[in-house]
Formats: sequence, structure tokens, C-alpha cells
Amino acid sequence: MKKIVEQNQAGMDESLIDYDVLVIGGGIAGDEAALKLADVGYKILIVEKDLSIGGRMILLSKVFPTLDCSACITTPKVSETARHRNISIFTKTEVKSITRRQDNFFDITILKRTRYVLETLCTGCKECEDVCPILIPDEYQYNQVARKAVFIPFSIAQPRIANIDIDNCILCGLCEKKCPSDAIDFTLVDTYEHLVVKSVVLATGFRLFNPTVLSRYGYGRYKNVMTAMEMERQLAPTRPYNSVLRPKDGKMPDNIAYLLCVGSRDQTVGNPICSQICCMYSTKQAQLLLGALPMADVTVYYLHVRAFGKGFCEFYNQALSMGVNYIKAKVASVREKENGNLILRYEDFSTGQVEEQEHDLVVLATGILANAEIESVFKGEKLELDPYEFVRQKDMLTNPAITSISGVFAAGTVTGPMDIPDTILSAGAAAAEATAYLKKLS
Amino acid sequence: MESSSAKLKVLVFSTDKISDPAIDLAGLLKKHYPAGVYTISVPCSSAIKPRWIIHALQRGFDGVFIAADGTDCPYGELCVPNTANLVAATQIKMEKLGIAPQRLKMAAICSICAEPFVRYMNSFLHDLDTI
Amino acid sequence: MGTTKTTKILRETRKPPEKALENRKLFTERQKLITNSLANGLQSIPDIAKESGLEPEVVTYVMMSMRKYGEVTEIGPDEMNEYFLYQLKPKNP
Amino acid sequence: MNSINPKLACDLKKFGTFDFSSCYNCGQCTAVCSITGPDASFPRMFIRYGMLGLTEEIISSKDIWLCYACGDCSETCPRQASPGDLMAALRRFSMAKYEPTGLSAMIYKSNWFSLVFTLALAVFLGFFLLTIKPDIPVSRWLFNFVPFQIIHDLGMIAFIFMGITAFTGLINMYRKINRKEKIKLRLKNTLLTVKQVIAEVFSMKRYRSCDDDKFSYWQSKNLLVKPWFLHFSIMLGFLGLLTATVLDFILKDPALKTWWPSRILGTVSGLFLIYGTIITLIYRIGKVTPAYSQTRMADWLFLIFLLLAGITGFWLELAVFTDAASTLNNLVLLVHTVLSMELVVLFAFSKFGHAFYRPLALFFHFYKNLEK
Amino acid sequence: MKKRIGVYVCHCGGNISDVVNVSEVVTAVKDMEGVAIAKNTLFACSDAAQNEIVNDITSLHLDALVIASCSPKLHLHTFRAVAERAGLNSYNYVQVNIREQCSWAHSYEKVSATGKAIQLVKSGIERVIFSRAMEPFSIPAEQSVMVLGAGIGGMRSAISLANVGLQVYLLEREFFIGGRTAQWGDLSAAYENGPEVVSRLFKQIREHANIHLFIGAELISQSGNIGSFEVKVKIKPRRISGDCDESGFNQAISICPVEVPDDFNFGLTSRKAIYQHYPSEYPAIPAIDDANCNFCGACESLCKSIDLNQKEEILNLKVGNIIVNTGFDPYEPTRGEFGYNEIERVLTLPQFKRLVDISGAGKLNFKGKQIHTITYIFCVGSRQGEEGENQYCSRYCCTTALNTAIIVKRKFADITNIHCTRGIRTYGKQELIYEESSRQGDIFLEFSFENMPVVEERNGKVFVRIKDILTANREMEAETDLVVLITGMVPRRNNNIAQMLKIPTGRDHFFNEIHAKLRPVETVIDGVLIAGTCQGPKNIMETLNSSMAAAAKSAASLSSGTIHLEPIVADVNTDQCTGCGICLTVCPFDAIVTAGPEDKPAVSIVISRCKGCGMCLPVCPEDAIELYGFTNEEMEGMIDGLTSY
Repeated sequence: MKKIVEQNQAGMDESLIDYDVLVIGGGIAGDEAALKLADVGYKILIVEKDLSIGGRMILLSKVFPTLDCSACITTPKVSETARHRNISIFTKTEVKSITRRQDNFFDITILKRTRYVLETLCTGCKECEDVCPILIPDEYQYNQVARKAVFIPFSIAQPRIANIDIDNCILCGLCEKKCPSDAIDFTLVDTYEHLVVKSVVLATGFRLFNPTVLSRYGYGRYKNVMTAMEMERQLAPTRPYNSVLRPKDGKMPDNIAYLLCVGSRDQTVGNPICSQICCMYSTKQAQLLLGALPMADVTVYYLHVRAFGKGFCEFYNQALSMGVNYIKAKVASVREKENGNLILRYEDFSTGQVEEQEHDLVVLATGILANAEIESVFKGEKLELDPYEFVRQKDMLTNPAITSISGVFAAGTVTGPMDIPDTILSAGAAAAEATAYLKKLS
Repeated sequence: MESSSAKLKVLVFSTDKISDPAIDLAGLLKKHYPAGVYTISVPCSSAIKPRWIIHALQRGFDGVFIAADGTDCPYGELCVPNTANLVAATQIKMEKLGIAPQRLKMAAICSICAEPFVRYMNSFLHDLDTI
Repeated sequence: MGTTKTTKILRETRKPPEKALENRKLFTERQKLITNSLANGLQSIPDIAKESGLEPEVVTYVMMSMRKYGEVTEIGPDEMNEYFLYQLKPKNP
Repeated sequence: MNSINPKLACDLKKFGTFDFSSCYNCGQCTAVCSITGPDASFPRMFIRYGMLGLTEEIISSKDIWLCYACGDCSETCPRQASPGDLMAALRRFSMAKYEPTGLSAMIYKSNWFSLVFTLALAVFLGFFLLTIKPDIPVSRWLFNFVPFQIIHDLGMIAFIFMGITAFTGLINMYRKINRKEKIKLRLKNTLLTVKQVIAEVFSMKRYRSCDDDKFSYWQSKNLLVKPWFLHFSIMLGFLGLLTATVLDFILKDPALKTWWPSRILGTVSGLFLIYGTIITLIYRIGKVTPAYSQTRMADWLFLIFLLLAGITGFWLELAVFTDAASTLNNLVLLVHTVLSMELVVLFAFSKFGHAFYRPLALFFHFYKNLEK
Repeated sequence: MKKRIGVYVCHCGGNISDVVNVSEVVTAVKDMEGVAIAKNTLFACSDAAQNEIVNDITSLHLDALVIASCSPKLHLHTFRAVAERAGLNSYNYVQVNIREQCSWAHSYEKVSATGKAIQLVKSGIERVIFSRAMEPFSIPAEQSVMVLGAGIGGMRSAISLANVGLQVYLLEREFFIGGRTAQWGDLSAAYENGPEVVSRLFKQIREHANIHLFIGAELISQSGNIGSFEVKVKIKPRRISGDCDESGFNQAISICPVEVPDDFNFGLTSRKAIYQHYPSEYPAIPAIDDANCNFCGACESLCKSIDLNQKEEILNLKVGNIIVNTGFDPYEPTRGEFGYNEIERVLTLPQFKRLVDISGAGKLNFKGKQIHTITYIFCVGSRQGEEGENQYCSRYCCTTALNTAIIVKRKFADITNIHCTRGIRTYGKQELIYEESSRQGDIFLEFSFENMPVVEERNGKVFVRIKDILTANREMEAETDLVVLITGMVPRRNNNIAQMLKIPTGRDHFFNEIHAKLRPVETVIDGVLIAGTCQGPKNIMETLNSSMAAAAKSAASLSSGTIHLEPIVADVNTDQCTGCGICLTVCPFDAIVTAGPEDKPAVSIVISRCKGCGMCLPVCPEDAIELYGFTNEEMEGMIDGLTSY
């Protein structure tokens, strides 16, 4: 589909340009930045590593502090992005290198990994999925339930196109036989492409902390210790189970504990900064749990409740008035009982003494870590990172969107932890700055 | 448990920019009000025609409530007197038709007056119940 | 493409991964155990675990996957309101 | 009402704890500690006392002595506030407070002082020892300058002074702690508690529980390299050697027959002592866990003294079979005796002080439990 | 009359379907007259559902569309776009709100809620039957934007707008630019400094030919629409024209007999009626403050550029968009709140910041006494509980307070900081500032809302008493040399912009955006955008982000050169109109004019002026005026739908 551009051509030849802006990452930050730039009239390419755009947000249940359903906010934005005439999207595609040319444009190499499905033909009918005999853990449900080897990641995925997980495929050929539109083609291969763009917006988002590092909490060993993202899926409309259930034995939990600051504000795991969202998403999940399981008790073990944003304090008060129990303590360890219940050990601040408390489900509010892979993509120029590997904002107090590389801008959590409204604002800022850069360039 | 007021039907005229957001907010905050309350949103409370109100009352609504913009109205200060005038004019018409004028009520609802809205609804339904 | 089956072409150069084959076998076995157990009527996850000898967390994972693909359906909570009861869904003709 | 005294925190730093102010009060250290429970709670509350300057709370506390410095708290501390260091510093601080001369405080606060003091004491003790063996040439030369009797009496006075100091320290500690714990001694309970204390001192069951904690660095390690065993070795070695020496002294016929029980005891104890100190020194040099990463001058001197005392002891052991009366052997004997005596003398002022402060704290701890 | 209506009832992934029996709603309406198809859908707003609707419209030839889902404020435009894509006029679409106004509001009454949803959907169907196709009006968009407030947010918006080629009118009410940041001194652990940041931004402003900066300027009136707002701006006389040498000004300042508390330093120092805040401030010439000047004329004789007779100016501007970036006020504690205004050693954070900034390094002195111990009380004026005025968290204060504590300790000798907090909220990377302040030995105490600290003065000494949560609720007391109240942000007190531009405020009384995630810088008034701290507490970086986002939004909306306006305007039925002219008296926009031949007088609507408020509707004695989208047929149809069984 794309023309291949000769690498070593110099001079400001606009005809060489494939896109004005390359947006790396199709999460909510990338989408917002792309939309704002496309509205001004620039041609945008979004490159997304995953199978769907919408990032983390599209997988959330509801959002704080309004309890709007996350899908209701994400999906329109995602479909607006997908449908915008100035925006192209490559999913399952990675940016492999970015090199500045003499004319200040960027040479980009991308790797388009094949889905073994012809994107133009697939209608998303899911018939292939029905016949596939393979069942393996579904990463979009955080492994709480299985998916097929040929699958559509989730019902509101954009694009809603099947994908074959070749590492788990036994090449039985049933899907190919079944596909009504002959969209499946196992002869497809990954391809490298070269493009030229004028500017780059980094919106690669964040990683979640892996709590197996903190063995004291038993994540991985004790099945009823789960992460908040797993709980997020359980609370979402497209949830893995029929209700909120304990992963160990399918019991409806009635005494749930949230442990905050797991992997955040913790020098022992090398992440001393606060993840900024865990307090509030836990407060949100606590409220949703009380809605889903009216008989349940929810206890949040916190250090400081960081309810700082617009409406957050009120939202926290609302949780308190709904009966969510907040205990100021950092849980030191979790121990499993025979029946799968968990004993938490912590210091009770009102007495200064050690307490133990039993819960039947423990949710770890894992923090945000930097996604530093993008650094290595830049050739010839150094993308500076901060000590925690987030992209360094070169001039945070007068221009938060610029990075150490001219023409490369940062949107969203690539520069540090942020909630959704802040992410969207920072994406707007990146769009404003990219627009200014492009105007100056022409 | 259910009082007779729970079966009453009330039509609320709200305004797109001011009072309707407040009523949305009431839902968002899960501040419950009786399910017999129905809302029709208009651009400005001073745009409500008396014939619509009377139509509603004649078609079976027990009361009509105008959630007015008050001084917050984006269309200017004329909104307040105009809305007051139309309410007065409608109440005269209602009396002529033998409808109790108390069945029409007006109050200013600001864009965040979720709680006052719920209070107004409860008291209005209570009042209607006693008519 | 139509009649040429591309699967065959790929099979010439690529062998199905051992892991995938093993995984399929294991999953099918477990699925069978759960199906057998559910054939006795309504059951909760611990019931099935006891009867099938599988770990309860394995039952949760496998049965919820079966539920996802329409083989199992939940009926409602048990008397204690602790566990959901599940049953096999009648197969579509 | 308690008044905040920000000065204390600065003072505590001099006792060897530097990071505790970075604590953000999560309380994880308290809950991670396997010794804490309803009857003893630390270290977080002590960080508070340290920060806020509540000196009385610290010196009237038995709890700081219950800690065996396993280092779990420091290792897991999310702010790297090294609560374990603080506990150790608070013990030094308390010892300095109990001990009436002020020497402890100076030893702990100043490395140079502790070095100079230890050396000066060694010289003094050397002279004193020479008075016991007045016939060797050095002694004779010395007594030309200073009358024998003066040195001898001064030595005795020094020993008595040390004894009184140590005893006063204990009494002070008892009074301070009892102001808070308010126990009334009854004979039966006292005896029962003493039994418990002795059992604990020898078994150090509580210390073992630190190592065996599920999340401890040591949990999967061999018993022989666990801190508990090292501590046990050193303690056993020291006590054994002390007993052996005393026995030898009583028997008035030192070191002639290897099969004598006192000799066997000495040999075994010495081996334990050397093993314990060497491994501990290796741990401290390698800083294997946070608990081993903060070593004060006093700690180094103490360990080195123990090791040297052990090694010189064996030298003498061997010397018995060879040329027992050589000058070199005499010199080694002198060094050995000086070191040993120094260790005993410094009891009241050095890290070794915990050997009698801790049992007293344990006494309170067990007595309280018994009363309940 | 529409005959082929498509009806879609959304589950909203449980938000609706957990309460309302969605399939029952579908069953109840599917056989209504005019309904061609009725279905339910998990997420009507998802791409798949949108495509399905588009397919239905084209394949079933639907002529109208009803979607029952969330509030139209959220997705009216989304679904209008869906209709448009399928070739259906977007005004033949009605959105029925069965979430905010049904399932959420009646979540305990599932049966009644389902009943209500059915009536609401029926009412929507009755309305859409009478809907008519309309096209939005297109008007040319002015390629200019007015930015209100030249603090860093406003300056940042202006630069971003000018960078994309728009003309910018940047208005500052004060005589000096820079806003709060200029007052702030050291920022973020002393790597940056407020005035320095301001001058960096100002340098960019000066380089831009597109930015027209007006100082001492106030918006006095506004009319018009997005794309072409007509605004009147008053420029207050600075009473200084041209330049004068520094010594002349200095003499003028020293001779001025009027001395008032300097509000730039929050009353810590005083200034004259002719004044300047700091030397490098822009403009680098003083101003005369009318409110305090007694016009004695003493200064005029010393400096030729002082002109006490200078008059105010009025400017008329036409702009396509307005960005409001008017900032915040620091919370002013009430008298006696933690000893404020009663004990002289109690200061607010802004006062303290000024004190730190204007004190030379070395020793910190206040009122003739060297300061060693400083006690900070956090959350003053913020998080005031359920009943309090300010329930919100002011977001920036924890970090700023701790940062100041670090600077104080660095700058002055022998300082102890004691922080009485309600739980430190240094979110994100700001946590590092908290850690640094801990490491330097700052003491932290924590109190609860129920047990506020008490500030007392005894024998000339100041004490703070607090029940400390971190020490098992023990009562603690600290003797202190200075108490600093960490005051939060409140909306600007004398801000008439809200009334003039009709920007609604939220529960916290800050300006309210339409939707924090979907449209975070837009207000309900099209073309009026908000950014920075007038919208709610923010730190500098967040202020800049929102200011740039507002600029991006503005640029996107004006870039095409045309603005599309809602075609909802009034329409006169000339047959019925008698030309009585009553409607002319109520129209706030002069959009109704008399027209028609003399024998049959009538009125007509000037469409470009009509804003579609409908005020003329009820006053017409002949019922001759209708509003598109709200015609009698539609309104009465809706009422019928609500009451039908």
C-alpha cells in the first residue's frame, strides 16, 4: 500500500513526505493528539504495537470521579480517530528506527507484523474463533479466562479484525476453511516499511508494575491475590466471569482488601515516585464492588489518599459515606489460609501495634512504570529520559510537550504518571506544539 | 412503603445548558428521586409555551415543574422576567380550565443544583399529593 | 485464494509448536473432566473440583472459558449465596 | 502533652543512624518484623520518638532491647530509612544514658575517642598485668619508674569503678523502664522469669524466628551461616572462654593437660568464637544485608578484639606444647590477656553492654507477660 | 412525518441494563407506528454498533433515528455523525436519556425505571416523527482569539495560538504581566524561579508579531457567536506614557505621599501609589494605582512621562474564540483561623513565599526576630469536610509547601521545619520533593479533620498543638517561631468574566468544562474555552498543558475558516402573525424585525442574530412563532409519548 522511499535523498522535497506526523502509540493520548492535529489538516499516522487502539483506557470498567463507563468515553474517540480522513492507523506494528535527515524530516522504519488475516476482507464475524480448537490464556482479560488462537481481542476493539497467534496455532486450518470472506491467509509475512514524516509524537504510555517482585504479597502464589487491572476486567461490562469472583475457587468475595502503593513510592523496587492514579482507581473499584456485591465489605489500606484532582476529594468522601473502610497502613505481608482466605499483617496507627486481618480477596493497586523501549528507536540522536526512565521534559515549566529532540513531542504518561484528564490535556499540548513546529517548518 | 405520591407523574421542563446538566448530575451522584419525574429539555426556560404545559396537564401529568435558568441563563437577564410572566399567564389559563394553579411550579435550578432538584421534586410531589 | 489452503503452505516450513499441542491436550482433558462432573447436574466450582480432582483455580479458569464460548451457563448463587451454580448449556442442533 | 524536641534527631545521628528521618510512616517495618506483636512494637514508633525528640519514651523502653538487628525492616523499607540502624543507635543512646560516666556516649559519638580510649586502656591494662608477673624483665624495668603498688592499686580501683559503673547502669535502666512498665517483683514470678530469660539468652529463639521469617534473606540459607548461629557462636565462645579462664585460674595450674575439662571447654569455645567473628566480619565487609552495612568503629574494634583474643588464645594453647616460656609467647600472652580484660572492662561501655542490658529488658518483657 | 424509524436501546455495558430491562423496552416500542426496526445494543457508541446502525439506515432506508442511551450532552454529536455517515440528516435524530435520568436516578426501582424508560423512548419516537431535516449555518471564522489573563497559562495559550498563525489579543487586567507565577519565587526545588519563567515566556511573546498584548485591560462586554465574537475592552490609564529614566521614576516613587500595603507581597511590605513590583517585571515602568492615588501631582513635576490626565481607552475587537485563563486567588483564612490576623507570627503560604523571596540568604528574620522553627499547617481552606465551603483538594499546596521548606533550609541557617499535614499528597514525581524534605530532617505530623491543630500564643511564644495520628494519636506540642498556613486555591473573587461570558461553575465554584475527559477545555458556550487554574487547582505544568490544549482546540475549530452553527432558530408563520411587535420587546439579541407590507404587517427573524433561545415563543398572542426542533408538534408529540400506554 505504501510507496517505499529512497533513503538517501536530501532537500526539502515535500513530495517525499508520507505523513506530517507519526504518532507512536494509539492509546487515548495518541488518539487525542492525532485528532487535534488532523482537525487542523495534517496527515497523521498512528502506529500501535497492540491489536487495537484505545490503549489501557478501553479495557477499563468505569472512570473516576464521574463513574462514566470507560468504554462510553473511549469508543467514540477511538472510532472518531479511526474514521478521520486525515488519520491512518497501523496496528500490530512497531517503530523500529527513527533517523533525522538532513532536511530535518525523519526517516522511519516500521515493522508491520502480520495477523495472517487480510484486514480489508475480515468482517469481524468471529466464525473463525468458534472453530478454533486452541484455548490459551487471554491477555486482554489478564489471563483470567482463555481465548482462541485466532481471535478478536475484545468486542469493542478497533479495528475489529481477527488475529492469529501463530505461536499457539497448531496449523489445523479449520479457521481458514470456515472464514466466509476468505480473509485468512497463512502465507502473509511480517514486513518492514520505510516512511518519511515531519514530526513525531510519542504516546507510548506506561507499564504496570509486576507484583511478583514483592514476594511478601504472594501474587502468583496465592490465587486470591490479584492486581487491580485484573479486578478492572472483572468489573468491566465485557468481564471474564459472570460476576466478581475469587480466581481460586469462584467464591463471591465478601471481604475485599485493597493494598495501595504496590510498586510505587518504594525504593526497594527502584520506583520512589507516586503513581498518581492508584488511590483513585482503588476508590472507584471499591465503589463499584459495593454496587456489584451489596453484602461485601471493602477495606482500602492506604498511606495517603491522593485525591487531588477535580472532584476527587468529593469522590473519596462519597466512598467513605458508602461504607468503604479506609485503614491507614502499609500491609507488610500476606499469608494464605487453607480456605484460600488471606491474612494481612500491618501496623495499626491508632495503637502503633501490629494487627492481623483476614480477607477473602486481596487486590494489589499496582503502580505505573516507564515504558522506556522507545529510547532505543532513535538513531543518531539521544532521547533523554529522567532517572525513572520516563521521557524527560526538556522545559517542563514553559513548554511541557517538548523532548530533548527537536520535532519530537511527548503526550500522556510517556513523561510520567498521569490520570486520564491530565493525559488528554497533555496530548492537546503536544498537538499544539507539533502544530507550531510544522507551521515553522513550512 | 410506597406512598401515593410515588404514582404521580410530573413533567419537568429543563434547559439544555443549565438545569438539565443538574438533573444529569443528580443521576450521576445516584441521588434518587421518584421515577414519575419526566424531563423535556428546552433551550431556555422562557421558551416554554403555555399550551405545552396545559397539554401535559390535560394528558395526565399531575404537575409541571419548570427548572428555570434564573440569572445563570446564557441568553441574558430577560430570561427571569419572561419565565415569570409565562408562568403567571399559564396559571391564569389553568384556573380558567379548572386546573389547580399549584400544579405548575417554577424554581431556578443551577447547573450543579442536583441536590436542590431532588428536594424540589420530593416536596412538589408531596404538595401535588395533597391537592 | 479460494481453494488453495494456505495452512498447508505454511505447514511445509513451520511445525506446530510442541507447547501448543500439549496445551491443547491438557485443556481438552480438563474440559472433559469438568463436562463429566457437570453432567451430574448443577454444581459450584468447589463441587466440580472435588469431583474432578482438579485444583479449584484450574476449574475456575477452564470452566469460565467454557462459559465464554457458550458451553456452560450460570444459574444463580447457591443457598449460602457464596458460590454460583453452573450447568451445561444444551448444544445447538 | 509532649513537647517536640527537634534536637534529639540530630543527636541520634551521632549515635550512628543517618537515614531515619526519611521515614514516611508506613509502618511496614513494624509489621515485617517477626518479633513484634501485641506486647512489643517497633521500630516505627521509635522512629517517631526519635524524630519528635521523646527521649523519655526511648530510655524507658524495654522494646528496643528485644530487637536482634536482623535487618528485615531495613531491607524492606520503602524509603530506605534503615529502621534497624535506628534501633541499634537507640540502644547505644540508651546505654549512654544509663551509664553514669558519660564514657559510653563519647565512645559511640566519636570514633577517634573510642580508638584512643581503647588503646589507652590497653596500655594501662598491659601495665597492670605486668604487676601480676613482676618478675619478667619489662616489669622490672617499669617498676624502676613507678612503684609497683600504685599501679596495682590503680588497676584494682579501675576494675571496681567499672564494676560499679556497670551496676549503676543496670540500676538506672531498671528504674527507667520500671517507670513505664511498673512491675512489682514477687519472688515466684521473678524466679520463673529469670528462668525464661536464661533460656532465651541461651537459645535466642526470638532471634532465630527473624532468620526463619518467610521473606528473610536468610530463610533458605544453611543454619551454620545464619546470623542467629553466628551470634550464638560468639556468645557461647565468649562465655565458654570466660568460664574456662576462670576455671583455670581457680585450678591455679593453667594450661598443662589438654584433656582437662576446662581446656576442652576453652578449645571448643575458642573455635566457636573464631568462627562467629570471622563470618560476621566477612558479612560486615561485604555488607550482605542492610543489617551488616552500617558498622561503627566500636563494632569493628569489638569484633577485631574478639577475633584477636581467640587467635592469641590458640597460639597460647599451642605454645604450651612447644617453647612455653619464650619471650614471643610471653608477649602473646600479654596481648591475649589485655584483649580479654579489655573486653570485660568495656562491658559497661561498649556494644558488649547489651549482654547484660538485654537480659534485663527480657526480664521486663517476660515478667509483664507473666503478670498478664 | 417519519415512517421508517430505527430505534436502538443501549445497555451501556450494564449501566443501563442492570436497572432497566432493555429487551422489555425494545418489545414495547417495536410495534409503534413508524418504527421500522428496534434493537438493543451493548454499547451504542462503539464502532461496531455505529457501523451496524449505519448499515441499518442504508439497507432499511430509515428516515429517522432514535437512540436511547446516555445524556445527549455526552454523545449527541457522536450519533448525529452516525446519521450523517449513513446519509440521514442529523436533525432527524433524537437521543433519549435513559441513563443519567433513568437507570442511575432510579437504580433501586427496577420496575418503575423500566416503565419510565419505555415512556421516554416512546416520547423520543413521537418527537422524531415530526423532526425535520436541517443544515447548520456556516459563517466565516475570524482568524483571531482573545486570551483573558496574562499569567503563565494565558501567555502560553497566546504563544501556541500565535505559533499556528492566529492573531491573538492577550488581555491582562493588572498593569504587570506574569500573574501568580511572578509572585512565586523559587519553583520546583529551586531549579527554576517564577519571574525567570515569566520572562522566558514573555521573550517569546515579544518576538511574535501576532500577539497583541494589552495591559491594564478588562473585558467589558461581549456579544456574538463562536467564529465572530464582538468584544469591548477597556484599557485603564496607566498614567505613565513614554519612557523616563530610572532615576526620575525612583524620585517619583520616593516622593509619592500615599503608602498602602503591597498586595504583590500580600501585605508584608508597603508600596506607594506609584509602584512597580520588581525591576525585571514587564512592563519595566511603574504604574499609578487609581484606587489609591490622591492626584496630588507631586510626581508629575519630577518626571515628564507621568501624565495624571491620561484617559481610559475603549477597544472594539472581533475574535473567533475566547480563551479564559484568569487564574485563582489564594484562600484568605478567616480572622482567628489558626490564629491568622490575631497572632502576628501566623502567615499564609503566599505571604511566606514572598518573605522567603525578599529575604537575603543567611538568616531568616521576621518582625525583628530570627526564625529557627517553622510550623506549617496544611489544608487550610481546602478539604473542609462535607459541610465546608471548599470540599476540594487544592492539589498544588503540599508540593509547594515542602518545596518551600527545602528552599528555606537551604537558604537560611539553622532552620527546623515541622509539617502538620492531613496526609501528604505529593502525587507523581513530586513525591521526590516529599522524600527530599524528609531526608533533610523535616518533622511530619498528621492530624485528622476532627482534630484540627490549635495555634496559641503564651508569654510571647507561639505554640502549635496537634493530636498526631502517626504517634498513636498522642497530643504533641511544638514551640515555633513562625506558623505558615498552607492555604489552597479559590476561584478569583472579583471575576465578572463568568457572568459576562455565561460560563457555568462547578460544585467547587471554579469554571466548569463540558466533560473532563471528552471536552476538557470547552464550556457550554461554544467558542469560549477555559484553561489553567480558573478551571480548578493545578500546578504550573498542568496549567501549561491545559493552556496549550485550549490553544490546540481553538486552532482546530478555526482552522477551516468556517464555523458551523446550530440551525435551531425561531421561525414566524407570517399567515398568523399580526405584526403586534410584542416579540420584539423580549428578544435579547434584536433578532426580530418588523417586515411585511403595510396592509399586512408581520415580523421576521434575522437568522444570523437569532440564538435560538425561544423567548419570543410564549409571548406571541397568536402562537405564530415556532422554534426549529421544538415545534408544537414535536413538543406535544413528546408529551403524548410520555403519557401514552
